[in-house]
Amino acid sequence: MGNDATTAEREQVDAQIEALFASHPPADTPEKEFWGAQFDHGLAWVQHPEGFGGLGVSPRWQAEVDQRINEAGGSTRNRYMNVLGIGMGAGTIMAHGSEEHQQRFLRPMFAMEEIWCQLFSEPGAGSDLAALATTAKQEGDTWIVNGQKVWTTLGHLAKWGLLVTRTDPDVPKHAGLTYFIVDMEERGVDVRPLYQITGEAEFNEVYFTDTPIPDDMRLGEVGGGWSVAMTTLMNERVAIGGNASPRGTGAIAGAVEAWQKMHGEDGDAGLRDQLLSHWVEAEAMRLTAVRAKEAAVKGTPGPEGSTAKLQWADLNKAITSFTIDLLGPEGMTYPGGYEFTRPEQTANRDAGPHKSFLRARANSIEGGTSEVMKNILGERVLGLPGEPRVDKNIPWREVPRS
Amino acid sequence: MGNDATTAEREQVDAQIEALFASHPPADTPEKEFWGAQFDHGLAWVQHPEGFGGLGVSPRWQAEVDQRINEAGGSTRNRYMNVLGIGMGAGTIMAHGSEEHQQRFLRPMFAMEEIWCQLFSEPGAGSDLAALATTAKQEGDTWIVNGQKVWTTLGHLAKWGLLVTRTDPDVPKHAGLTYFIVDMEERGVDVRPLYQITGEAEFNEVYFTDTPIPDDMRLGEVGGGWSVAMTTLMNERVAIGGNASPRGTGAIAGAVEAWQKMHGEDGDAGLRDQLLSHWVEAEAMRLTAVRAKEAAVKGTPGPEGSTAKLQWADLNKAITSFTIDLLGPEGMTYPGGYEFTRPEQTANRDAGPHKSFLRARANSIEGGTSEVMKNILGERVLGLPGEPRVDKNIPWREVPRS
Amino acid sequence: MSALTAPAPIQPFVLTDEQKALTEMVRDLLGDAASSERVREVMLEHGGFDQALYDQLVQYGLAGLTISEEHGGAGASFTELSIVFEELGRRLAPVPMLSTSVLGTTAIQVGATSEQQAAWLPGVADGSSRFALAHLDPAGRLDADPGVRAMASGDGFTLDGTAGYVIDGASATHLLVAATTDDGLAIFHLDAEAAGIERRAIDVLDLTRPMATVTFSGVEVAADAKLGGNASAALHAALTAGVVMLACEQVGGIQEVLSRTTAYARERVQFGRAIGSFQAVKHKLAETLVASESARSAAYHAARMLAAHEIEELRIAAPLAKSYCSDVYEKASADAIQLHGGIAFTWEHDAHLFFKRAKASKLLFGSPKHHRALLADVLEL
Amino acid sequence: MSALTAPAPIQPFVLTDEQKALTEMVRDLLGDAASSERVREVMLEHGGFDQALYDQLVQYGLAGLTISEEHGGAGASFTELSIVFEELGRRLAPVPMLSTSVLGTTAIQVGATSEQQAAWLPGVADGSSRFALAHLDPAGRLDADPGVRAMASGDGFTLDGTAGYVIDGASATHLLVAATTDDGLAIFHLDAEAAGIERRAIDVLDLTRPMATVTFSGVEVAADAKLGGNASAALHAALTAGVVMLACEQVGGIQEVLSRTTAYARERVQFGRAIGSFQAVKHKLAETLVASESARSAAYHAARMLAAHEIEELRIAAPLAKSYCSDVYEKASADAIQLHGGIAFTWEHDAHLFFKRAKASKLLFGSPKHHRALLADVLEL
Repeated sequence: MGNDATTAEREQVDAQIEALFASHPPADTPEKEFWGAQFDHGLAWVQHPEGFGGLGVSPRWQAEVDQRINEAGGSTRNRYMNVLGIGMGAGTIMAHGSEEHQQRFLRPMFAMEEIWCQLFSEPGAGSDLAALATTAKQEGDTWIVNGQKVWTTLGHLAKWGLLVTRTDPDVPKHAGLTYFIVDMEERGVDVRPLYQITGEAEFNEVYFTDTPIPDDMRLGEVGGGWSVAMTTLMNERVAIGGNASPRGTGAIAGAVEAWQKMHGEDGDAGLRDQLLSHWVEAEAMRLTAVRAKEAAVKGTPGPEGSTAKLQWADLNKAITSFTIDLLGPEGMTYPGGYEFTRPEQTANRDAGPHKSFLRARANSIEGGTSEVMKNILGERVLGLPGEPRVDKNIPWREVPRS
Repeated sequence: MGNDATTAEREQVDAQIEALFASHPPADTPEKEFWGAQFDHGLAWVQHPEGFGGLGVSPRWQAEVDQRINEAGGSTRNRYMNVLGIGMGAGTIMAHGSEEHQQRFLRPMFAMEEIWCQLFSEPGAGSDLAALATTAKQEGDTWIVNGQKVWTTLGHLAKWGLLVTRTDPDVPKHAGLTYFIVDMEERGVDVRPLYQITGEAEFNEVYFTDTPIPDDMRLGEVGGGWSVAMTTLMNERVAIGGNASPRGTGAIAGAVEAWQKMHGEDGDAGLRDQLLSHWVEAEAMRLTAVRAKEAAVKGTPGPEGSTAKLQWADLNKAITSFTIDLLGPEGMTYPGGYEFTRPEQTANRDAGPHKSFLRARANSIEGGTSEVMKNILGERVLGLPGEPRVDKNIPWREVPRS
Repeated sequence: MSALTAPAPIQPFVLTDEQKALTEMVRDLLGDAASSERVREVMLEHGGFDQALYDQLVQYGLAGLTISEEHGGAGASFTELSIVFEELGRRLAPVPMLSTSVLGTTAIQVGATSEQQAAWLPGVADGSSRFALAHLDPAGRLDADPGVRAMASGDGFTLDGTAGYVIDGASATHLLVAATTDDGLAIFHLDAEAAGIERRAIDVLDLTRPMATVTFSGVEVAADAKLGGNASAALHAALTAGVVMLACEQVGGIQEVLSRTTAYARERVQFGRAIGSFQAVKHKLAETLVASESARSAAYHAARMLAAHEIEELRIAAPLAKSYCSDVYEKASADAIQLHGGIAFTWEHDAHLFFKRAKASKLLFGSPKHHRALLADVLEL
Repeated sequence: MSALTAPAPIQPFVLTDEQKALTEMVRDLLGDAASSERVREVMLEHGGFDQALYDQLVQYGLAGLTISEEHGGAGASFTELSIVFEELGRRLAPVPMLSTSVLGTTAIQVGATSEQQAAWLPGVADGSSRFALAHLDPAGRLDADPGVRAMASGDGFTLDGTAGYVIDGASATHLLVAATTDDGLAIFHLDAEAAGIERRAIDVLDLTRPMATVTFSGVEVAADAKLGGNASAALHAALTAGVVMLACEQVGGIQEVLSRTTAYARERVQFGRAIGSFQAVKHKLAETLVASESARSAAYHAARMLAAHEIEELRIAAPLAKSYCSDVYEKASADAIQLHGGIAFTWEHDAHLFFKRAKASKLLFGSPKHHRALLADVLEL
């Protein structure tokens, strides 16, 4: 991108920020009202076209927009409190939805008037998402859905769900999928908490029993659900791994705190070197996110998003575990005990070292296991050949499953 | 094994040791003469039947025999100076050879009158040994061999080679192999040094051009070479990994020495902890070898041998590399420089830390890569299923190769 | 030391037929009595103490396994007890064996007079006494003085202070309290319900091994509650035995997570194949197999040295076993979660129970790094 | 400091078109001139100094890239030089750029008077001078005094002692010698052929980066051979630049072993499949890819901070880059051998050249652990 274009974009973004701040002072406007106005000024997803929450500029300006809002006393917490919508759903709807979908869903999503959830994984379809078995059968203009989904973050709060179903079991598995937006308040939708190793139920299981979905809530073609789902997942992996937060924040902050509390004075040199190894890797990863953001020129993330997701997951696990070790005997405790609660937002941002340690175990599983991430990087970035596939060219019905 | 049987075996072994020492005092008998007498007393491979260098007892007595010989001033260095024969060939000949083979080869092998080498790997057949392309074509009672082998330890000194060839390219690859003993002094055998990253040529390449082998030098059936080769490899992996040497010997001794030389006084606690981690793993591995030896009741090693080989390879690499780090700036040197020499025995036992560091890089490749070892352990010990195979049920001729 | 079972000769690694029978017996017992459902019920509703299971262990003579026959025990060695601990570790059985049959029993065997032993040990064997060893300060620091101080008072002593991280502290019938006196370290044998004692359960990571903070406020004890022998030696022996038995327990846990994960990898199908056919899964399990064999060797070796009273060799064998088995268990149980995928992140699946046991037992009695430092001192490195 | 190129503004990570052109130019140049055959010939037969290639680099203005135009240089920044080093690292090019264009040039730019700079820097730019920095004691200890002592003698000084691990010490035309004087540290500019200097090549692990031990026996130097500025500042600046450019060189090496191994994994067939289709191979390469991206970020960041004279940030960025890139390169190059299998263990294959470069460069200028300790001090951890 040449310098002139960059300058023009900066001016455009600055002008909108100033206009937004003038009409809706961030510190003094109710959150939802502010986010609505932010959308209207094209500052929700700057890379979206005008009228769809964006300005049609490079996505790298978004970080600056959000920073300015925060500095002015406004909130950007909608981004993680409605992360399945704002972080993943929006990109999917822009890429695959009709203009009606875009007009109907994006603004209430961004303003947190409607919460979104994602209905992909099933007990028998984890890494192998395309093996999913939840069916949708067409009856006139309506689809009737039956099946079970798992790992549904925010399922109990959501108004809308991003749903992938099997509409044709007689073709190879990737070809028989169709993607819908489902109304979570529709009949036959049963959301149950799924308790996890922290004692919390951050996720849900969702059961569908003869749940109807109008055909106009379909994203993409019938049988074209796989590529729509891929768009969502690529956005998810970027959302999980790729944030360029300030130096020293995140898991490493917990480790540094534990170090200073337990070992500040006479810290063992071996532990210090381990701490620094983690610090170094966290900082190198952070710099990579900064670099990726600078290099980003288009809106749809590619397989590179898997790099950050993979590295972040393994590092977060390692650092939170090391932090428990730093705590020594206190590492054997679980302060407050296991309470079987259902938190109201996705990641509890100040969970303390013990809960963070347990929660991190899922990092290398959720949003694509580290094993799957490595396959993607190996095949789609490095160009290595895939494995011999026994499930690709036969009808889904005939593929072995567990 | 009950106690009575154990006692009887011990007495039998003791009696033979005493008889051997009486007739051939270990310290005063020329080595080859002593080893020949050792064979005659059934103390070469105690698990072999009488008359074939053994006493038909549990192999676990062998360690004691060798220890007694060493304590009495005798040498057991034939075991590593002719390791391809004594360590791997003998077991293969016992399992698959005719009695003529056993009578002809075992005693001169053990007495170091004839050196042996192994001719398995080829440039296009490394991990995938069964892909080998060296051909043997039958002409009457003779087989005519053409092709190239690599990684032939002692090839330039050997009288006999253990050779696997392809005798039928029109059947699946494992089914078309035949195993021979080849006379390395026969016509058409060309042995060339293969220089390695240490500057030495411990290995050779061996080229066969119309080399004849009499059919009575075949081990096993025509087309049955794979299972004979497996016997050799299982013996090899045990020979590589499974020795229960004294505590603190091997690679860890080098690390301890470097530690004491460079860091003895004010050693960094982080480095010390790393040193101890290595020490601990080396000792745990050693104890496993002791345990395996105690548990051994039969002579033919199974896939468990892969455990020791795998662990030893990775640990040896890690420790020798860590040792270089301990040396600090001296780690940037290569004392004596790279000399392009051809050592007269397999592993140079006192190579110093720098050469040991480089030499260790092959540990996880030679005798089966660590990746292949993990497949074996996963499939044959843990019972996990194999991968889909694209090369198993089609003629060797049609399998893609590089 | 009279009541310590006589040193066994150093045993080979290969189990005897009797030892194999013991393995089978304990495995059968726990198979029914320490099911996942039962363990979960005990950890959530009974404070992590399974009275019914413990009664069974007592009946089978396992609680007093290393207690001499004259005191009602089985007179067996730590080699046999190591077999029991491996099986307990496989099932995460929530019973006070580590606190009572290892720490408490050994402390008394080494540090108490003959009379005291005769008075206190039979209760372990018959199940009426369950000990907890209170020897750490409230922060659990290994190198600090105990958190309790004992002042001479009349014929006896008055105890004040707080002990932290007392294993099974809340459910024990008796406490063995390490305290600082004017004459140095002493250990006292107390009724856990004595006046002035407050026991507060700690919120623990691993609910299958409960711990408590125990506070002593002017607790009066008689003179003969003080162990008559060398308190430091008793404490050291108890903790050495604890470290070694813990390593054996870890070996059981390692074996269990390896077995369960291997079974899952054989059965779970993704992409039309059992996931165990993928190298990413297969190789991780193969690595765990290799490490598990070495962990077993290290733990067995230490248990046999303990049984044979090989004190010098134990200075190497015990920290070797504890550091190595802890690291292997942590990695194996973490890998088990990863290889099971999402299902292992749920509360209902057992993977987290092993993972938490692994992490907490890694930190119990000192971290692997701590034990490697002990080893470095012994090896003069 | 007058001749240090003026600070560049902090540059974004994305290369400018000019910088991309520089990358292409250097890559093309080295593609022909630093082939594997040529590198091997130079390392075995010419003491690791490729005069012909270096002449070409000089002609293209790369030797004097960061030297100001008034002294005959290109007046570019370390950002540009980092691009050159990445390419040099990809080819293991045996040229004295690190010693001359980084260590020597920076030491003079920071520590010499204007007159001295005018006298000494043009020779770098025109290729007539090649520097080697002799600042370590014979054992190469980072925290020790230099191995050389300079005594005032008449109008000048007499140098005695030995300097160890002098990069390109045997082939340099001039030595920059750090020595202890009665007034503290000083740096002297000497003709490498001066009487009393003995240069002995060290048997090095990495033959593509020659080093020498240099002994000074009563070497007489004139007063104006002593750099007129702050010697400590000059040495620190030179070594900081050295560390950062080395990290960039390592990034080139990482990229190269990743590319070559990936290519091999695509082509090499075993079991009827390209080995890159096996997860054991694929996942290792994916891990290297991830690490290589972070290594690149760390090195680029440090180079840009160096170019912008961001001294405070460099205290973090330089040790960060050196420690991280060193570790990644070591692992990537070791993996490259493993993934190539036996062929990579042969002398003929290039894998060992990268592996040796990785190990030796890891230890050069201090180990990763050393740099993490520096970082810990800056971060007050």
